[in-house]
Amino acid sequence: VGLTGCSADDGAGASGGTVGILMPGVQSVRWQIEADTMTKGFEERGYDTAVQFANDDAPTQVQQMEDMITQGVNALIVVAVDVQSLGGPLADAKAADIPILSYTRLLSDTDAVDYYTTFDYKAYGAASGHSILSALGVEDADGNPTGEKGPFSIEIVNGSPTDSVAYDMWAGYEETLQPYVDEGVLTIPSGQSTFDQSSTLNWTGEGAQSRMENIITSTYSDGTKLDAVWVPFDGMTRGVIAALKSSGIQPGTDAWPVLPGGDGELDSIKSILAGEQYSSAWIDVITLANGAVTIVSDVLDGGDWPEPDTTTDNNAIEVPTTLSPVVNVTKDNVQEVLVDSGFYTAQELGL
Amino acid sequence: MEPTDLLVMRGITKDFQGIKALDGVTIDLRRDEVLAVCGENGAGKSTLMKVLSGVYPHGSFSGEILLDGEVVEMSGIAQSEDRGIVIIHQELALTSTMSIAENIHLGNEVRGRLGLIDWEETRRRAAALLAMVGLHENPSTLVGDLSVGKQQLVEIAKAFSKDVRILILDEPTSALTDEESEHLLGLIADLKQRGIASIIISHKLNEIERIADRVTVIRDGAVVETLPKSEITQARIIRGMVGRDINHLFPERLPKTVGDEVLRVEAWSVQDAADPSRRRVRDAHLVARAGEIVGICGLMGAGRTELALSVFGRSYGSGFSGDVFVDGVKRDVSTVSKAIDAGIAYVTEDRKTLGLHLDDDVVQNIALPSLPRLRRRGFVDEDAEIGAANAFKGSMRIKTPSIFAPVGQLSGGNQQKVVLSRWIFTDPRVLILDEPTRGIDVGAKFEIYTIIQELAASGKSVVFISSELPELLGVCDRIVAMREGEITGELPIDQATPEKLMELMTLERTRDDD
Amino acid sequence: MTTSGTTTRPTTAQPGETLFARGARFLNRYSMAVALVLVVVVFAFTTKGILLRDQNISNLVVQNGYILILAIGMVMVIIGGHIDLSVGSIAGFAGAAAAILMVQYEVPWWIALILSLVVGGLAGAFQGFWVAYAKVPSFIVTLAGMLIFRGLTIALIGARNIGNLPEPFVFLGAGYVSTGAESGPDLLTLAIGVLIVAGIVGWQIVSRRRRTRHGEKPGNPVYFIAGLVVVSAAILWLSYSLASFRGLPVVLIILVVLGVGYTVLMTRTVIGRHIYAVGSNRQTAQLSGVKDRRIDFFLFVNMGVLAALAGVIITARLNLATSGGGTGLELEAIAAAFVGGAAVAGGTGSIAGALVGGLTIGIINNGMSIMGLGTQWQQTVLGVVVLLFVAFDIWNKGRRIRR
Amino acid sequence: MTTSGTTTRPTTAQPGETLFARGARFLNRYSMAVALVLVVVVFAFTTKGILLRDQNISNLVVQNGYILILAIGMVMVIIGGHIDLSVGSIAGFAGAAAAILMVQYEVPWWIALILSLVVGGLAGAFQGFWVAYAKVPSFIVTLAGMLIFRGLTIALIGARNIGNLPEPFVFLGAGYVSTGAESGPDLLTLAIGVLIVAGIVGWQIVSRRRRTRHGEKPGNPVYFIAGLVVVSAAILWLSYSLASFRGLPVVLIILVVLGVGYTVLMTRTVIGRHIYAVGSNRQTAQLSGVKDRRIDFFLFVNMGVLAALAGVIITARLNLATSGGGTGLELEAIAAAFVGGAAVAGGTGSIAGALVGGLTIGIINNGMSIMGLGTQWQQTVLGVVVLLFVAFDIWNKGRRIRR
Ligand SMILES: Nc1ncnc2c1ncn2[C@@H]1O[C@H](COP(=O)(O)OP(=O)(O)OP(=O)(O)O)[C@@H](O)[C@H]1O
Ligand SMILES: Nc1ncnc2c1ncn2[C@@H]1O[C@H](COP(=O)(O)OP(=O)(O)OP(=O)(O)O)[C@@H](O)[C@H]1O
Ligand SMILES: [Mg+2]
Ligand SMILES: [Mg+2]
Repeated sequence: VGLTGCSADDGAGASGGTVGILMPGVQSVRWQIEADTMTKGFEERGYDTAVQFANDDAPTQVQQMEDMITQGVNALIVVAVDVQSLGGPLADAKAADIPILSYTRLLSDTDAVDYYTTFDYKAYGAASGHSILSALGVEDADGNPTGEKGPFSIEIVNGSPTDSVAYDMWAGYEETLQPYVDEGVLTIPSGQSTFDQSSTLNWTGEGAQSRMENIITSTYSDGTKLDAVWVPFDGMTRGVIAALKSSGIQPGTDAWPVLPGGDGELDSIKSILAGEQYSSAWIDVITLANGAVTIVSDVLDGGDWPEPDTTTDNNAIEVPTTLSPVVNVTKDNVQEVLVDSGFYTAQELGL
Repeated sequence: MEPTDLLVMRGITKDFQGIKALDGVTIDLRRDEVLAVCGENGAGKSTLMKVLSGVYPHGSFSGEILLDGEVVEMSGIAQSEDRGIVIIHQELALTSTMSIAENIHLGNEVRGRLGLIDWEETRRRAAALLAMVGLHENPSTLVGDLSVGKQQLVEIAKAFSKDVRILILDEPTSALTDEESEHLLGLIADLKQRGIASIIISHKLNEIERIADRVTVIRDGAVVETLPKSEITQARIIRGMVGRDINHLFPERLPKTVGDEVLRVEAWSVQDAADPSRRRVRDAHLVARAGEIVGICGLMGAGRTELALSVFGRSYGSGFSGDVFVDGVKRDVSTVSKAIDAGIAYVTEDRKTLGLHLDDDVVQNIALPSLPRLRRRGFVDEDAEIGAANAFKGSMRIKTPSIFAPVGQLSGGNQQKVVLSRWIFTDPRVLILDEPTRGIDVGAKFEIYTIIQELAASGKSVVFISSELPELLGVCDRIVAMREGEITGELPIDQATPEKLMELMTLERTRDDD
Repeated sequence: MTTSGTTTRPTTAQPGETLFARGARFLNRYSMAVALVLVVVVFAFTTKGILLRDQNISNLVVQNGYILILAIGMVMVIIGGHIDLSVGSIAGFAGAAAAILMVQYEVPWWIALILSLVVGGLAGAFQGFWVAYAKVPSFIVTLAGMLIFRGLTIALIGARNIGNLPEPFVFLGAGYVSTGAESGPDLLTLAIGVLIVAGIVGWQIVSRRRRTRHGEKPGNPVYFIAGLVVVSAAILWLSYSLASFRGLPVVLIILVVLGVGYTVLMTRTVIGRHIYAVGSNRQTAQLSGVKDRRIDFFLFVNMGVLAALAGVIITARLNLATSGGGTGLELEAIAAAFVGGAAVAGGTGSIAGALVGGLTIGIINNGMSIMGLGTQWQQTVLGVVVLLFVAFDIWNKGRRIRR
Repeated sequence: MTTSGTTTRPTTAQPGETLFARGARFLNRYSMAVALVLVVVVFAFTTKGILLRDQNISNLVVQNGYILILAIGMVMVIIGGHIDLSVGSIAGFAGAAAAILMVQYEVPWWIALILSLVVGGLAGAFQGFWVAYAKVPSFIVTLAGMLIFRGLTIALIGARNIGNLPEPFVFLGAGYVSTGAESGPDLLTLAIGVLIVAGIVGWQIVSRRRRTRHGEKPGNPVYFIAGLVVVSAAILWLSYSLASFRGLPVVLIILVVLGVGYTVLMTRTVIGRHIYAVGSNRQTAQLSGVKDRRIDFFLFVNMGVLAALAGVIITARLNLATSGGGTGLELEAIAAAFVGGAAVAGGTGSIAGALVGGLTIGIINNGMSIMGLGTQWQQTVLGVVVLLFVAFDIWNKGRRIRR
């Protein structure tokens, strides 16, 4: 392929080529962090990057990928808005011999993907579930049932019904909490126990807040204690916190429920330190991003794809895969997980 | 400048996108006088008055305005009103969704404590002003619920609500009945006594003849002459306006034979559109024959327009009953297109908002109702429509730069000719013309009358609705009178006199079984 | 928040009208209130009374506060014959600006508040300029504004979520005013409720007297008293509910002040009447000396400021600013105005109507949420409600629609 | 896809006009084409020529195809004096319906296609009913429709993403037609290009002859020939580009057929002329025998079908149906129509204008995307472009805006 006209000609790279990075959107902080990390990493390895955020809109992303291929990028790192929707341009990329790394979300139903580095969203949802179970003492630290019979009351705040990721996280719920709900150890007093009933359009904090307020009013205003809320995303956890506070439930008291979350957003970590939020499912996105940089740079430098941990079926081929662990950040391990790794500084967190 | 001059407008020139509407116009108004401004449609009368009243602010025209001998520069309507110059526009300037009281004080609100509007006082003052102009309505009534004539009186009351020194009336009587006009002219005379000077624009030259102290005649954006009181006669004014003598106000009746019955409306009743309990037309019977011109006279609100509109595809009203026959055959006229198919055409009294697509060109305006007929193999035959427009431009003497010019650019008289062409092109059996000469000048009127005669002579049947008895008497073969939704009688032309018609128009209701 | 007779336009007494017309006028005037009561009754049933719990009453006010603020500005814009599609974006932009000022630049909260209102006003002025002076239709200007200000918000705040805002700022959106006493209903809230009732009753009696004094027929005293009793009871009950929960939400105070202020503006001041005049018929308003461009400009600046205020309150309530804040609010505000009786063609509508409309929508949403209906059904129901309300209104008033 | 003189309404020769007026008319008529060329030149530069690569030309067509289809329906709705905010939701709904029919019920692709167009038509008919017969303003009806159909889409498809659609279906959105020969530009594509050019030249010459026959001045032959040469060259170049990449995109074929068909409908048939008449003055149209309600109803049914077609094409292109499909497309379609010269008040606009407008926006987006500008800036720029285009248009035409 001809490699003229790269977009990033700020000279920093004296470029060995351009890596196209496709991100879903800016609603979540992590994509930005990862894009920045990758850009920096590739610069150090002598490559330029072209980064695009797709506004969480699949057609936009298709267009962006097409435009990148036209533009002549040398490699692609893709976080799909929608993992099935990129088949067309991916085939083009493959035809143009562009290496393709599927990042955190597995591109499915296509043979045009070379490698996959990830953690999975089900584990994310499961992490939130485990947080609740261990905080309530239903499971011990290793995840084994303690025999505690409860019953504990929980509520569910799900992600957007328009987003398949929400379903993956829900699978984590079904794996961890559902069995106890079936046994009666956990109860859902509002009765809003299905995905549809508990979804939050577009993952908004406002949506989570209003719904939580209404649940508290309808179910808990008589003094029933709420023990935990399963929430898989920090942005929505904040809405739940606001709802609890406005309903007169104060953090630090016995009435305050266990609140997990996900993504390790800065403000939410502060919340965890303040004792409002219990935990946040987190993966070390910086390490993951740097790993992606290393893998792709090596390939561009003429090397091979690294040995995978495993392979994953994407409905078309078995994709070589490396997995990163999901970590549950709680008050106890913030220092160790987030500060020591350099993800946040102690000062940022006010430690 | 004579010391008695209250106002002088000197060398006023105003153009719209390169087209001169006024070209160096100089007029003067003396204290205690009524000055009439006359001219054909598009002569520039309204434009001149808009310059004076600040609608076109200082700087958008050239020339100067002197008030009491001093140059004044008006940057808007408010400034001119502050100086006592108040205008009643040709187009009604009332907001139909507001009450009479609110309209009267719009832009001139009555403020009480804290600068808030004092509605009580507003209503009180409005009531007083209404009494003054002789309109008996509650000030809280919505203006939209009033007839056009009453709205005109509200406009006048609104003008009086301000501190008037110079009152400008741009065709105030074109929508008024003779009685209402009479009242208004009386008011103007009163004002003169109280030291308020007026400028009046009107195409009703008999009124000018009566009320004006001087007449300034404008043609093509320039002053032709100013006539002193002694020289004010209708014929003299007309000569100034058109630049030649017009000996006859009405064309010769063409020789023709009145043939078979074309339109027959039987037992026609219509209820009000908004309030179905009110009856607008009541058991009307009307017949029009081939080659005949049937006039319909009546006072404002007599139901003539409602009768015509309801026959024309139920375009007005509700609860219709009665039958319509064309050429002796009973026809379904429940929609406009069915009425057109039945051979009926209706030329509206409100040509700007109901009669024309002002942004579209002459061709499209003429072709619109005939499009279904112009269809060839599923497509509109452009050759046919352009050909027709060209033909009408010639035969109707439409003055337009091109048949592709938007009709909004044409003068009132020529717009009316386009509307007439539009309906003649549908090749109707009967044409209903509703006030076809309203607001157009003498020259154009004469041409419209000629067209009407030609239509009748060609065997069409014409129904001519008008509020001006002289033109009905001058043009029609037979005149029908309406009053409050009922047809109260009819007279053949050789028996019709204004007195007899007026009697029919104001006849007390014969039956009171309503 | 009820359509008390004083807030309708001064076209009331119609001597000699028929019974039919009288009935129609009653429906015209009170249809919104009737609908609101109906909605409340239906959802009180379907939620098994939860709708009317003290806590839920309080929630309702706080959840809908910012939408009602937007609805006030929106109905004014609509009365003036325009539309504003950009309010959600401006709200997001102003909220983000406030958060950044406070957290990143450590500006005191009240300065940040003022600055973000100024930002909203400037955004409105930008749009007002194009509408008023470049004569670009408001639909297009604010469509563009919606894109522009959303883009700017993302550019401004990016993927950061800014939280942990100063306490007093959060109080604006999530705070309650009360005596702070531990037991029993809050006396402050009750007292304010009683004061408001006294004010309304007093005012109504005075204006009735004045009307009589001017020789107008004052209407049937039975209806008059019945009306006052109903309105007073509603307000007292509302204040008792709030008092029993946590007191008076700050948002409600803001809302009442704005509601009363803007109602006076629209019905009793020159600028308000001119907004109606411009909206009903621009040309005749111009010919009456109304400075229509200034009115247009004012409407958009005002809407910008109110949008910013709403944005600030959302941010405060959530204690978080995000790049997507305020998305879609324009639709809710527009829906509130139309459900509340505004007409697309302009010239018709009222502040009270918009508030009642917004509240009706809010109660429907709240009720459905308590019933556990999925968000997709909430959207569908909202759409159906808007459509039916407006269709009913049109049928009822027999209004002629101009486009 | 160029504003060739043949697609404008028959307001051409203006004998005796001034030079100034003549210049203004040229600008009026060709401003969009001039703007398009300008945009192409600017972005060809800023993208260092990538914009004009064969592959990108092909991308541009395919990326914007469905927006242009929507723009066709939208400009008709706007010409008729309405607006349609629901097209994105209807597109999403119809796309989801097609996918579910094919994958879940294993209906053959072409039946699914037809059924989903029917679904779109019914959705449009639902809205058309309220607009035409209940006289509810289209803004409100389609605002409600937007919510209702989005809600129904989510209810229908939920969070499932339905992919792996049948090959021939995917071909509709992502396919190319070519001889399939391996080397050199595709001959089929080239041949079609040449045919189209021949058609246009022939037609132009015939209509010029006809105009002369009516005794009109046909205009300067130099301009005439120059115009034909430019248009022919553009089309040939376009077909060469496409031929060099992969051949003729199926979407382009659909688009050309629709573009030509609807242009003929709007300019040469009674229904088209009636749409213009209703949009520019409804009452006058009524009194001229135009059945305005039928026109309104037709416009929305037609828009529904086109929205469904666009939805099907999006689904086919992505090989995936999601509950969020089509979100926000209404804004792009509306923007295309307005950038292409339609007026909010109705009565003005053309299919060709909307297509050029949509393409201009598409090229700007594509150019910015290649330059690597973030989507937030793309949004902002889109807003600014829409605003400036319309403002320029208004200034240029000196059109009077009615609201
Ligand atoms: N706003 C405008 N834009 C363009 N041309 C205008 C405008 N207003 C008036 N004209 C033109 O200026 C000329 C004078 O118009 P004006 O309204 O003053 O005539 P008039 O004497 O009042 O006619 P009429 O008796 O029909 O009322 C006409 O040719 C008219 O077309
Ligand atoms: N197209 C229409 N739609 C609704 N109302 C109409 C229509 N045309 C006329 N009207 C109403 O009819 C009423 C009476 O009309 P009008 O006073 O013109 O009666 P008329 O007998 O025709 O008298 P004239 O012809 O002298 O005006 C007015 O209130 C007017 O609003
Ligand atoms: Mg005039
Ligand atoms: Mg009449």
